[in-house]
Amino acid sequence: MSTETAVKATKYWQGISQALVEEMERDERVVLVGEDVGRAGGPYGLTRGLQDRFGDTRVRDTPISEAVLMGLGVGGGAVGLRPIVEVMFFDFAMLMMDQIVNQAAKYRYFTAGHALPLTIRAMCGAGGHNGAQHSQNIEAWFCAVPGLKVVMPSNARDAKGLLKSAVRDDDPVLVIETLGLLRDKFDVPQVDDLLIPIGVADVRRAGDDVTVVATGRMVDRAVAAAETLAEEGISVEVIDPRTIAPLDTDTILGSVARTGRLVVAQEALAPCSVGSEICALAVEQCFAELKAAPVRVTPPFVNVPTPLPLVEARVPQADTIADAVRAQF
Amino acid sequence: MSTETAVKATKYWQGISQALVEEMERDERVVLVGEDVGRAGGPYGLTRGLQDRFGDTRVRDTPISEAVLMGLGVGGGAVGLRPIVEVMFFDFAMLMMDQIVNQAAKYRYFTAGHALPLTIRAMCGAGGHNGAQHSQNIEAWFCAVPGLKVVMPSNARDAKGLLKSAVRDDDPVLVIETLGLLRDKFDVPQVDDLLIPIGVADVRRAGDDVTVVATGRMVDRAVAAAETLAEEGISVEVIDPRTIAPLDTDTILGSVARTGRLVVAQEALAPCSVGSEICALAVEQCFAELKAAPVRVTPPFVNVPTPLPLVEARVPQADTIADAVRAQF
Amino acid sequence: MTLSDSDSPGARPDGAPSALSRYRAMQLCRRFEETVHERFHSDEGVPGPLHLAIGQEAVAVGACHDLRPTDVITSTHRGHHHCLAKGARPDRMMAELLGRRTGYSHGRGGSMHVAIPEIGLLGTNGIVGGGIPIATGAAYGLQVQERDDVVICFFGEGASAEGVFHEALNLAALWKLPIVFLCENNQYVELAAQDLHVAGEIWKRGAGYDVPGVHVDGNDIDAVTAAVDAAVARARAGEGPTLIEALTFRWFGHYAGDKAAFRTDEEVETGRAGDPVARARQALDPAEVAAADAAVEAEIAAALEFALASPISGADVLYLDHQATA
Amino acid sequence: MTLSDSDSPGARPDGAPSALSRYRAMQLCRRFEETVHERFHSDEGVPGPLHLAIGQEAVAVGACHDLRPTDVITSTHRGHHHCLAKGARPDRMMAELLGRRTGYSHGRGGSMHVAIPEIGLLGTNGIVGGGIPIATGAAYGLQVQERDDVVICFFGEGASAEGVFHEALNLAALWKLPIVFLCENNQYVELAAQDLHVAGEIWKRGAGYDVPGVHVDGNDIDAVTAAVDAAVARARAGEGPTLIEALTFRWFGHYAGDKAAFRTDEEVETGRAGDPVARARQALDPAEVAAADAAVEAEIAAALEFALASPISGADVLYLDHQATA
Ligand SMILES: Cc1ncc(C[n+]2csc(CCOP(=O)(O)OP(=O)(O)O)c2C)c(N)n1
Ligand SMILES: Cc1ncc(C[n+]2csc(CCOP(=O)(O)OP(=O)(O)O)c2C)c(N)n1
Ligand SMILES: [Mg+2]
Ligand SMILES: [Mg+2]
Repeated sequence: MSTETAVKATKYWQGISQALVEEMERDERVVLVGEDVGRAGGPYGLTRGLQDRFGDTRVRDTPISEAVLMGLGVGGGAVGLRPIVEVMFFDFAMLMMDQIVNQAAKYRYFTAGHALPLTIRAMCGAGGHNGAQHSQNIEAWFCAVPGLKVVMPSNARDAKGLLKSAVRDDDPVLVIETLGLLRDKFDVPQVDDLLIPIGVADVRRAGDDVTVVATGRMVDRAVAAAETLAEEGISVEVIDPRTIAPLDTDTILGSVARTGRLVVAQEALAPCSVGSEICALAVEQCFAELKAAPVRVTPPFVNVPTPLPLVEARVPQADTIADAVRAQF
Repeated sequence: MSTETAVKATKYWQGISQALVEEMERDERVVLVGEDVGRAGGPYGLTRGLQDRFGDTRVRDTPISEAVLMGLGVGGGAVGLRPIVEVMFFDFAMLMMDQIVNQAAKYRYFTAGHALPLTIRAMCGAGGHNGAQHSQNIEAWFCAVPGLKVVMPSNARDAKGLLKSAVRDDDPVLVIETLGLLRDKFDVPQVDDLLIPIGVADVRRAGDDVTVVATGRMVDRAVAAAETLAEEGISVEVIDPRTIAPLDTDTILGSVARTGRLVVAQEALAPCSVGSEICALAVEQCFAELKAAPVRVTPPFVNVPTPLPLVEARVPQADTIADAVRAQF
Repeated sequence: MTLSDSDSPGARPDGAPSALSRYRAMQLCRRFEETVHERFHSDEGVPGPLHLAIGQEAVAVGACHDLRPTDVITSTHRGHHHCLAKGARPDRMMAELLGRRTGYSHGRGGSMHVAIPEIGLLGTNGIVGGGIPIATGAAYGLQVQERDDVVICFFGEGASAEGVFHEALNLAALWKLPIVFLCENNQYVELAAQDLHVAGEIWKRGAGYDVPGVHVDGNDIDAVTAAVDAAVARARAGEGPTLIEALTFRWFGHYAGDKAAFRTDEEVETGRAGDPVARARQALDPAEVAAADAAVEAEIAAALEFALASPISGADVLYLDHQATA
Repeated sequence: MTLSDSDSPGARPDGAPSALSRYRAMQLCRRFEETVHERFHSDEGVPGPLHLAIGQEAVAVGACHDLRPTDVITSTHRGHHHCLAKGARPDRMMAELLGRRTGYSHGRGGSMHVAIPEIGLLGTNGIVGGGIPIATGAAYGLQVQERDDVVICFFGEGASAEGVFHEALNLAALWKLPIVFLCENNQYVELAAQDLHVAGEIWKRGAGYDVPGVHVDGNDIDAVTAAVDAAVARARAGEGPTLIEALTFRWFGHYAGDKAAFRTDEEVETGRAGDPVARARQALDPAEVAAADAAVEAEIAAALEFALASPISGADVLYLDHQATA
């Protein structure tokens, strides 16, 4: 992030909110549909004022009908809108899988090249206290589907810039936002049109000894771990992929090839995850350079509980990540 | 597979059919629900005769209502049945994700220990010519869900023995059958009660130089590749995990630690797949023993086409697997 | 866990004439929720979301009071009253909501994940409409086993927009399943009024499937009881499903803490005026009411005491109950 | 692909009086499907599944004949007639079904994956009910853009059991979307009769949402035309959705090759007796019919020739059209 441009402390939810306003102002084809996004201003308050500003047709409250809600995005996008579909909790995407995977993702393929400019905003419950059906990190499912792009902002700048880029993308993009970050503040550069490119990872901290790839809530924990480890003389490079499908393999694997060590930290469970994919790619493509076994730092393979203390007891902390890094040496 | 017991050449679909009959005979709590499973004898003819034999309550045709179809298994299992839910094409599970992942998989957790003896039989369209919405290998999605077991029979013996074990299991088990294998013949041991244990991999061919882990239609192709390579002096160990969640890591990683080389062959796409998981586990746990980079042999990251020649042009063949093995040396 | 759920003090007929018994059950629901609501705003608080059904007690009690332990219900995210009416123990419910080791799910799940198969409760649910397919499956299971038990499937008017409602109605009608679809219309759907959610009238949708549709005052315990008893009798007799819409009113916000500021004071006052507990109370002998109220207070006090005396759930509970083998 | 889809010979009114024009469009559907059906059993065959709509032509043509290119439809797994009636080119359709490079999806998709947005065809679909949410979304899109175009959503009576049908009816009614839900009841659902699938009557389900429900003889082109034209006018006027159930008959098995042996010969004979094409023919001047038939034969012959002359799709088509950047 350039140090010249002025920055402003902005909450994660504000970044999302600003992106929505800017894109709806810029392009009248952009619409927002979802449950309670309009009259109520959104379950998280981040769409407050949008309906007054853009009208109740472009900012539309839907009944609790997830499959058809996603269909609004697919069909609307097919006839000329650039729809943003809000998924109140990422878990509810389980009621939309056919529309996302069988319809939206394959639209360009079936139509032999027609665009489907659909943005799906899903709020991942990680960090909340809503229990096992409202907190699942199922991002890997979508990363395995041709025709879908998947981004996962870990801060307000990316929440804003990636969403704006998603809305302008001519293919379906799934934007996974994180509940546990909504009220956290981050520096956001004050530029006219903040666009974070899809497919480009962010090197949050440069380092030489080990590469830590972290997503979502784990990114700042990885940075904190890196600071601790710096004092111990371990130079950690922290990479936030930001786009998890397609992965920015140049940046990620380039770093691994240089450091020879890889730790992946995520809130998703280990099996068949983005972390699994990054480790598999690293060993496939950087085998000769590896000095230690790439490892994944994830929660244990159990359901997400409701009480916050138990939620945090389950997920990796900065210390957990630091320990995994130390074990590389 | 013991060489003493008599074997009989049996088609894959017959193995499934026999398992259904035997388990429904054995335990009257076992029921089969699905689309056209009863009166019509099943979309693939493999439930023919079952309704006459067990009645139209225990073998029940449902309307085309996938979410509620899966609910029949969850609710039925909760009140004392041992339901088998047939999913005509694995892709249609996308309409059942909430019932499978949010309800069935978490039933024991929410009830603090009550069993849910649910068997889900999903026919994966791999090898068929039904196109991009009827041929997807989405098994990895389910392998990432606590509370679910996932098995993937690659031959008639396992199709029979794993299904019988699934029906007797007290937790939800997803049995992924493969359309492209239905009419292939395999030796099936003629024993009273053929049970293939869940969680135990099958070493299809012993070898010393390289471990090939293959699933579904890739298993026999891996064995064919192994035979070719034997003539070239490469000794290949071929492992069929059979259960892909939880993985039999003792067998798989034990083999990798011994051979020092790993090739994973699957029909599923590469990203965040079972293959990714096996490679990640191998490098995490066998790093010191690895002599070459573990690799995945998968189709390219594109949709499944309809015409069979294109379907086969897209998926790995025995030669593809053999080449990947040669590249390990 | 050594506590037995077989004889819950919550809602089983307790020998008293049933009008009083029903009143007592409603009062128990009311006081239970008022108590957790207070806790929610206390320092220790409740470690999860709370969706209160205060004002809707007559629907749960009218539907469940006369059921057998072997009958089955599925509840929703707003289901404390359903659970208690079906016989859940207030003490273990309270413990679950307060995140205690003695809760029904070891204090891991909280309000939206209370499931007690041994009393026929197949769960509150975090997924709107999530209980509908399960209820349908349970009814199929009862039918296969040739039991004359029934299923009551609770859902809100907002949930009626989920596709599973229609799938279940169609299948239950085709199979003549022993189930009652009970739509608890509390006039609000999350953060807004129901006008955004329901086209036409829900109870009228039965006709399209040849399923009887019934509309009832959900604040009148006797009316709910009569409607449900008839539907249950029909179901037990193998005559198939009934769709009942019970009109009631959500007294508070969507969740504890939500002010539901979009509602006018008049709107709320009018709505609360229909208080089903007060209505039931009027018809009873004040002395009996006083005794019942005292008994409920004692039960609630004991439940809270039990919960607070129980250990707060620690990380060990995270690993329990994922598989038989685990 | 240089071919233009703007002026398809398939179904746009071609100057002839519209009864004849409709007849010609139905005959085109009939002959197109008979032709691919023959190919299916030939040596070269068709490299994918074929679901034939022979006998159902009046539903597709009655619904689509008077539509504008800017109007939108969603079709099903059994949708050749919908595609042709909406203006798809028989030659490129034929090429797609025969797996040729010149097909609408480069011969990769086949019968269940024909989607031509430029003529308002948002696709046949391999997922039963899969087109219903898309149709609803398209209607929303038209409404946002304040176009007076409409959407026709085709689905079968079997598909009516999918939850999305109900979700869509409710939402379309709430929003007064410009959409017609057209249930094409061909009396069979895959490998069995519809008695296993439909409780009550589908067209009656509209009432529960305050949506007009209409029942029409799907083998009578004039009746279908009248019913759909009225519903379309209502939709264009912003008055909201209509539900139409058109009763017709599936002449063949579920897919080409399926004998549908469960049907008695009488059943099939009686069903086929309602032949919508023959019925339409009777009302017309034999000379005009002969001319129309000849024109259709020529068009089908040209389409087949075009397809057979086109290269069989090779592995290169696997990689096309996954992303704008790809
Ligand atoms: C599938 C799904 N969609 C959305 C939600 C979010 N949500 C929770 S409660 C609720 C409103 C439900 O309204 P209603 O069915 O009327 O029940 P009530 O809250 O009034 O008791 C919504 C939308 C959810 N939990 N699950
Ligand atoms: C979601 C889904 N479930 C099941 C199927 C399998 N299937 C294909 S066609 C069909 C029957 C559809 O019946 P109907 O809607 O009446 O259409 P018809 O075949 O009669 O034209 C079924 C069950 C499918 N393709 N998609
Ligand atoms: Mg409500
Ligand atoms: Mg049909």
